[in-house]
Amino acid sequence: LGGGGGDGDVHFITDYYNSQWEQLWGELESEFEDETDIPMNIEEGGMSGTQEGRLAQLIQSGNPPDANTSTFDQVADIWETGQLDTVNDVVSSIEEVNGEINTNAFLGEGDELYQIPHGLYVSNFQYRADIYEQLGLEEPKTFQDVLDNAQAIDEADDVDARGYGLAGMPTGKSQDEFLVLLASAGVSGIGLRWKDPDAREELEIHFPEEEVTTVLQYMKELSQYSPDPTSIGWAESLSQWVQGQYAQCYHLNAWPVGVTALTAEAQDSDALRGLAEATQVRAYPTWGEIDKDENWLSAPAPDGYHVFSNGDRPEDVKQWFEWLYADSMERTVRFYEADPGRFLPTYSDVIESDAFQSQGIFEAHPHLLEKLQYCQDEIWGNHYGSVDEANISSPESLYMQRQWFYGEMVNSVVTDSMTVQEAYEWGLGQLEQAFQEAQETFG
Amino acid sequence: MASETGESIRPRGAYIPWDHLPVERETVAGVATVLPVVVLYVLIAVFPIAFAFWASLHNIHTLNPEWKWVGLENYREVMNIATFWGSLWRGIVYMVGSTLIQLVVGLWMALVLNRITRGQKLLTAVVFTAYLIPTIIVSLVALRVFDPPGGVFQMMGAEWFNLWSSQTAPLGSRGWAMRLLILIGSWKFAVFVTIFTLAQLRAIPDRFYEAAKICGANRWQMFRDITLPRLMGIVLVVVLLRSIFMFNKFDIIWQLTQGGPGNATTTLPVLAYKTVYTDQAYGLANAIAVVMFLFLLASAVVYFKIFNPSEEVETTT
Amino acid sequence: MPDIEIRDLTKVYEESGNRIVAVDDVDLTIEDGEFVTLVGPSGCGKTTTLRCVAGLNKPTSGTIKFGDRDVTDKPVQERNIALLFQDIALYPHMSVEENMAYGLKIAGFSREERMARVEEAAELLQITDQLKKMPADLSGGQQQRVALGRSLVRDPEIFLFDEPMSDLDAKLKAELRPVVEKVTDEIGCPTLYVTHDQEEAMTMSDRVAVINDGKLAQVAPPKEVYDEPASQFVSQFIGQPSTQFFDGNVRAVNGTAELAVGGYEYDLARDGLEGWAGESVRVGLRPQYITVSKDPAAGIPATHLLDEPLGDATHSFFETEFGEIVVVTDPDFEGEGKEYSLVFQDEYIQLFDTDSGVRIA
Amino acid sequence: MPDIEIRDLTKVYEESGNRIVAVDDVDLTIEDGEFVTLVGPSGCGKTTTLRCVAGLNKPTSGTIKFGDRDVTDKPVQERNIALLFQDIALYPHMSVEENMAYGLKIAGFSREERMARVEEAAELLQITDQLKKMPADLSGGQQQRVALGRSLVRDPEIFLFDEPMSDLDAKLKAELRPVVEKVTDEIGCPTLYVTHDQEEAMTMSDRVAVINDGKLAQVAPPKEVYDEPASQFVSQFIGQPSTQFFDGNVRAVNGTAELAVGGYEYDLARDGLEGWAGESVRVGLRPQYITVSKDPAAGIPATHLLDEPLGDATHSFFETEFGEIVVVTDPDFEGEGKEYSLVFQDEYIQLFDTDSGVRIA
Amino acid sequence: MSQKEPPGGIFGLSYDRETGLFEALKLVSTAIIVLVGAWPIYWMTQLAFTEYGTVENRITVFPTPDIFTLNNFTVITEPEMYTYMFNTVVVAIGTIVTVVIVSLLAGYGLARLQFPQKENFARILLIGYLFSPIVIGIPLYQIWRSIGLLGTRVGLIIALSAVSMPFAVWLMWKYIMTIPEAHEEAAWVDGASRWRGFRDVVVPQCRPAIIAAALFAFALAWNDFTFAQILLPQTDTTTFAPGILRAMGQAQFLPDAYLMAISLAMTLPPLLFAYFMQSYLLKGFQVRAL
Ligand SMILES: Nc1ncnc2c1ncn2[C@@H]1O[C@H](COP(=O)(O)OP(=O)(O)OP(=O)(O)O)[C@@H](O)[C@H]1O
Ligand SMILES: Nc1ncnc2c1ncn2[C@@H]1O[C@H](COP(=O)(O)OP(=O)(O)OP(=O)(O)O)[C@@H](O)[C@H]1O
Ligand SMILES: [Mg+2]
Ligand SMILES: [Mg+2]
Repeated sequence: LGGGGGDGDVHFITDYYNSQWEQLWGELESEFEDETDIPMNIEEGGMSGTQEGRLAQLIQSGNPPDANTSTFDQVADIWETGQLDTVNDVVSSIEEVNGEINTNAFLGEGDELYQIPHGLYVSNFQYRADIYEQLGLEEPKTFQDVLDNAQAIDEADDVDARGYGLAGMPTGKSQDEFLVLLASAGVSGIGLRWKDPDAREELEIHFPEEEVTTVLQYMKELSQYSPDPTSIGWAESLSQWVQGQYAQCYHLNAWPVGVTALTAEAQDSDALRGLAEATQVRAYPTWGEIDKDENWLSAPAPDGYHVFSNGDRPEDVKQWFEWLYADSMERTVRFYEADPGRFLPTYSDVIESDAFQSQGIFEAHPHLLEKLQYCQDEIWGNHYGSVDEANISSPESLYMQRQWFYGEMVNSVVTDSMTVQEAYEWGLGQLEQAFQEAQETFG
Repeated sequence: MASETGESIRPRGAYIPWDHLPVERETVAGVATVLPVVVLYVLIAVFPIAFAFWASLHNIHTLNPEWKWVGLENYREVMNIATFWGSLWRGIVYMVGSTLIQLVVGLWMALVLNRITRGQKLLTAVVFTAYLIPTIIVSLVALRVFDPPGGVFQMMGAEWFNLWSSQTAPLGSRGWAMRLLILIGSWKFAVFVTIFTLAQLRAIPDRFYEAAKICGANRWQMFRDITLPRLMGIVLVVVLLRSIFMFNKFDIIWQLTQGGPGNATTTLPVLAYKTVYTDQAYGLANAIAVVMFLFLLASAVVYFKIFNPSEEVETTT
Repeated sequence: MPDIEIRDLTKVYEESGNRIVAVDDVDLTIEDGEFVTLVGPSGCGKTTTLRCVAGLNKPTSGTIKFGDRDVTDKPVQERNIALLFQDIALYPHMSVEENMAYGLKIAGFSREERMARVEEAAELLQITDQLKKMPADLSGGQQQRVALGRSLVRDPEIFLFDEPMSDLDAKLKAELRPVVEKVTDEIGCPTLYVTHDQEEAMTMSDRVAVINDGKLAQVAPPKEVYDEPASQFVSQFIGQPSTQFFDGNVRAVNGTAELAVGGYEYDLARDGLEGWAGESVRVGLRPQYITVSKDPAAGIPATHLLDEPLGDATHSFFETEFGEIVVVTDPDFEGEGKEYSLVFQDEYIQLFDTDSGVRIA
Repeated sequence: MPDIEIRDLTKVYEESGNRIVAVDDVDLTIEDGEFVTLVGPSGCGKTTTLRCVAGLNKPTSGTIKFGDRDVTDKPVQERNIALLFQDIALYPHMSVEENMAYGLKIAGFSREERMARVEEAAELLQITDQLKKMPADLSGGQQQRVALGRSLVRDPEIFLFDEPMSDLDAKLKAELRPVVEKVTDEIGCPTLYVTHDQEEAMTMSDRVAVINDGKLAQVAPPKEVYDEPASQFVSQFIGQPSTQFFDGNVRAVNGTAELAVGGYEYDLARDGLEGWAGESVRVGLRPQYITVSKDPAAGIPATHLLDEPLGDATHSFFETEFGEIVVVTDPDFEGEGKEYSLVFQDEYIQLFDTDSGVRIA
Repeated sequence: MSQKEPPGGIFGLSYDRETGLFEALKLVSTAIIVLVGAWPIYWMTQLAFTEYGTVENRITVFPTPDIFTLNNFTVITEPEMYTYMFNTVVVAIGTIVTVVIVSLLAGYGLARLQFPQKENFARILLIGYLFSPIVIGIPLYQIWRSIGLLGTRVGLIIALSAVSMPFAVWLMWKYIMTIPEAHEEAAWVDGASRWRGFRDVVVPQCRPAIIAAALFAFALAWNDFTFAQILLPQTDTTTFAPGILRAMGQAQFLPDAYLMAISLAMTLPPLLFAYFMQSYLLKGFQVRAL
């Protein structure tokens, strides 16, 4: 039976969890336990929104887990209160096997690393090439094009799919989508910027009304062509994509392609194979006048493991991660195989390795590998980090990212709870309040 | 096992100092029988409630184990949260609306089920099932039928009754979300009223109706003068229970709308939940919970003062 | 006020394939102001008959008329009857007063009039100080008084009772009987009173209708039913302790009929015995009319079993060749298990057909 | 088997501050094999006394001994009694057979023995063909037979009954009485039988204990209680219809006492009247001993009210200066509301103290 | 006294016509109840037998042969789904048993034994219902962890039992009061101890109340989401409601038709329960508890 925060074993909460992951974890767990006698307790935490609840429960009851997975911003305040342990040793041994970490995103302060990165999330635009072809649509270059395409798809009688899948659940994907759209529109998503871009010492609020309201207005218009946005989050968007419910959306890496491809193989469905092939990935269009060099996306979001310093067995859990990643490239690759298309490996040698490229799923769907490479080379390469001062990685900015009011703004707008203007003002208020808190905590 | 102490006769020969205890043997046995209940109750109610109250006096960041004492600060903040009063109001709307519908529909179903002669058993079973199936299933079915693609109610509302456009998701629309929540909740929970009132209806002897018929009473008069008064006691109790349950209802709202769209279906339990997990303010959330509890307690006391269901129940036995 | 005419009333219950003939072709007329008691053993169809008259059950065939009005198909509300149940159907949620006024309220009487009538009835029934109480606070006897009152105020055309006293004890019954008589007299309408207690039937009725197995066995005034029962069943059912039965033979001796019972012969000067010479008959005699003789040869030999002294008389049980026989002996009699003989007072002997049970003489 | 000795039994209920003295210093011995009936009006403490004997209630003071064994503080399980309740306490979820065998099962008898004993008892009680039924399918009388059987099989030391027949109708009661007597005879243990029905008390008991308001009023054999009641209460309570009462005066005339009632004088040759000259007394006379005279001047003037013909006798009600008086008249009597007079058979006159109700003569 | 005309039925109809109207109303009502009450269950059933792709895109009212499929039910055979359902059954049975035993005992004590403050005790029990279940999550988590019940089905059973308890105890208390004490006393007279009398005489007669309490506990256990979510964090012990939600959250592909199929499977036990137990159940609830 193992208690949730079971005492004694190494308690590890992760949202890397679907049926493949589950099987993989099971195998690795018993292998590891056989080799080291360290009992593992791997718990499925649920995606963002759910996992926080679980973590809160554990932390409040004085029994934090030994490790969990998430993006760094989601654990910013845990880190700030000194509950995380450094993982420099683990990372360096992993780097020896898998190559250097290829991100400069915030993973800790100074030389201290607090995350064992697993993968990167690159934000982009996905669309159904088959529908585009059917309706004779062009690949969008601007927000307006996306909107026009959405309208055209939505209004086409012989297409079942809706024009766009806009996330409007108050937490989760909607927040990400909003921040990315803002960045694509040429402002820092979280509403902060350096007071002095050169000194990079102090942040200030920068939430320009015009840009923000325009993006909100854009999202509101998109929502007209979307299935009920309030029911769309990360999981729903994937499931609905597989079911062909919309023709365009914002997403990460080649995740929809991967899920569709996996399902197609599981069900041996040619229709789904076709859908996977037809799913195209492009950088998210920008705000028309602004070219891609003005895109404020600074770095893909790194996702990985955090070790709790006040957990029961921090050393054992580090050994576990070392065993997982620093053992061999083959073992490392298995993680990406479990959830193909979701992550871009953070370690520079992985994606080019034979082990990686010869995964079964890529043999069946070369398209998927292609898209991943495209994300890395083209989108990350050309659309991220173009604006130097967009890089505001700092504890404060991390703290701000884990506020949910951005998503709430989108939600309010698409549900007509607030006008665009009201939502902006409300959001600005929240921003000011949260930023003040952030400064108090981290300043 | 506590029941062993329920034995009242002494095993012959064995010496048990029953008669030398300062309390009556029966008292000991009586207390022993309720001991398991007390233990459970302390675990599940007393301790958590005390904990919640204690927590409400602290400022607690959800992901931080350190508690900062702030006294009644949280309570002041509760009163000042913009969404508190709105949520309280929506909670009352939800509670009153769904309790009323449940009462009327539940009573009506009980009356019909009590009178139909053919297929009574099967229909009763089907009706009861609504109460017994997991809430999550009700939510899943509701989500399905109100979903624009392939949702039959969505389609009917759009095409037959023109309530919304064919692309609208009613559960995601400000105008409809609360109404639908009330209806869906009522579908499931009206049966609670039915079960209780049907049981009472079955217990009303025919002779009362016959006596009234002899006096020349018509059906309405019989309902008004016999059925209704006989049901009054149980109805008062059921209304009280349902109101409390509906006011505290969280799961079905969370599953269907997560309090949205916007805050359109955010009631106090949803607000408390969001305060914990979205706003990360655990202390504040507990203050909300305590306020809810006090609100219910006060309402229940007033209710008892006005209606006194227990007395009503006793006199009509 | 009208009389009640029940013609060829038959009621058949169909229950899971079974046909139960609860009432079988009953004919009965109750004159205006007459008090008729329907008496019979449990399950004989009394309640069913009464419920058909009330309109609570629908007859399978036959008609029921109140005066000239054929009410067979009329709903109960249109019959203007009063009905008292065995399980007193007072509304537990209304006070005594409200209970009594309920019928008037339905009929649309004003508050004052209701109060006035209730007051009047309460006085008649001596329950004036109970008016404000709830039924649960009253004793069984008081509750039946209230139920009576409820019927009384409505001034019904027909009064029906279904064993209203069967849940009361003997003392209360004796007390309530005169009250019922007073009330029905007061209203003066035809009354049908159902009971299985022959004492009630005897003491209250103008006529007694004895019913057995759905069929009327005899309808006659109480004394006639007691003295001249039409059948063995009636004889046995009416009277306490009940008629004792023996097997006998009719013999023609010297042109008159003679009855032989267990070796003893009784000379009966009765009409109607002519055709019965040589036949077996059932001989019935009330225990009051059997004498116990210490001389074991004086009559039917009997072994004493048991005495039940009642103070003013004793019921003594004897074992005889005809089975156990009860005799009413005098208060001081103590049998002490000895041998006696039973002597018949022959003018009280009743004779019945052995098969059909019909009275012969 | 032992006798039952009840000594100074007192039971006080404390209820919300009230002290209710339910049983007040009762002394009673029931010999082995004796059948004693405890009779009295509702609420007089009969059940309480019996429950103390059974061990279901704890006496406030006093002792109860079964033979030499002081059982006052023993729990009911250790008393080896049989007890029949008013609300027939058959276990509704067990068949008749299981009901009867339950006590034996508790006592650890083998299955065969249980069956054998149950079989035997069932035969005695004539319920052999009911053994497989459930209690709900039986009539009240049959249920009490089963309850009797349940007690019978256990062969108890003491037999207690609490109004076992009060829910049955008169016919069934009469039928069941001999059965109860047979069973208690069979077991032969001391029996305490509680009832409020004086007829049961009279017919079944070896001795009757009349209790009123928690105190024993008289303990004596039935005939004595009937003929020589120790108090007005006993006289009134025992006998049906009950003793009629009048107000009278004792006068000393020529050295003997004379009784004056409503202008008529009766010459009573009784002992014990000496000291009562000039005092008011209560005069009691059973209705059987009052004669109705057509001559309005022959006795106490009386207006006829109502007749209740019973077949072998009639109860006639008269209005007199002493209130309503019931007289037992002959079966053919019909008063028709005329004027009569009531004549006393003076040898049966009972005199009581007006205040205390104690018998004077 | 004046004789009034017998007044008429509702709306001045004659009594016969009133009866006719009433019958018609009853018929209409029955139809509505069938439609509204049975409809969602029917809908769920028919969707469960329809190909999932069709379910998402079109409205079908009956799984005609061209769209009929049993494939949706394969979801039940998936190990975790199967585990969730199994756990739910275990928890439901455990809760029922615990609730029945504990409430029988307490109900008996309240009904038959004298001890101080017992009425107030029963009243205070009900106050527990005033507190919203979502709030007691974290404290409960801690209590359970410290007594080692966290993540065990037993732990959830105890929590759910505690929640059903106040109601069940009241029900049992009032019901036992309707059983004549004489039955038990007869058993004592027969030599049975109090415990034996309770077991042999009281318990069997409480069947309707037991079933009513069991139903209440069942509804709670079968329904429960909040407690299971908190107290059973592990996939292998969790129950259906949180399990299915977890599956929906993690699943990158879980069509509604699958959900309907598994929902149908979870609906059958209550339906059977309701069909076969309803008469006892109604009898149990006849006690005017509370
Ligand atoms: N609703 C019914 N359905 C089927 N059979 C019935 C129904 N009511 C009565 N009976 C049967 O009809 C017969 C006569 O019943 P009824 O109630 O008239 O008898 P009763 O003389 O009133 O008896 P009691 O003295 O017990 O009240 C009985 O055999 C009874 O079982
Ligand atoms: N448990 C009790 N608590 C308080 N008072 C009681 C209790 N039981 C009986 N009494 C009171 O004690 C008195 C005697 O009651 P008991 O039951 O012995 O009378 P009873 O002679 O058996 O009457 P009945 O003929 O009605 O059965 C009554 O006044 C009654 O109200
Ligand atoms: Mg009847
Ligand atoms: Mg009593």
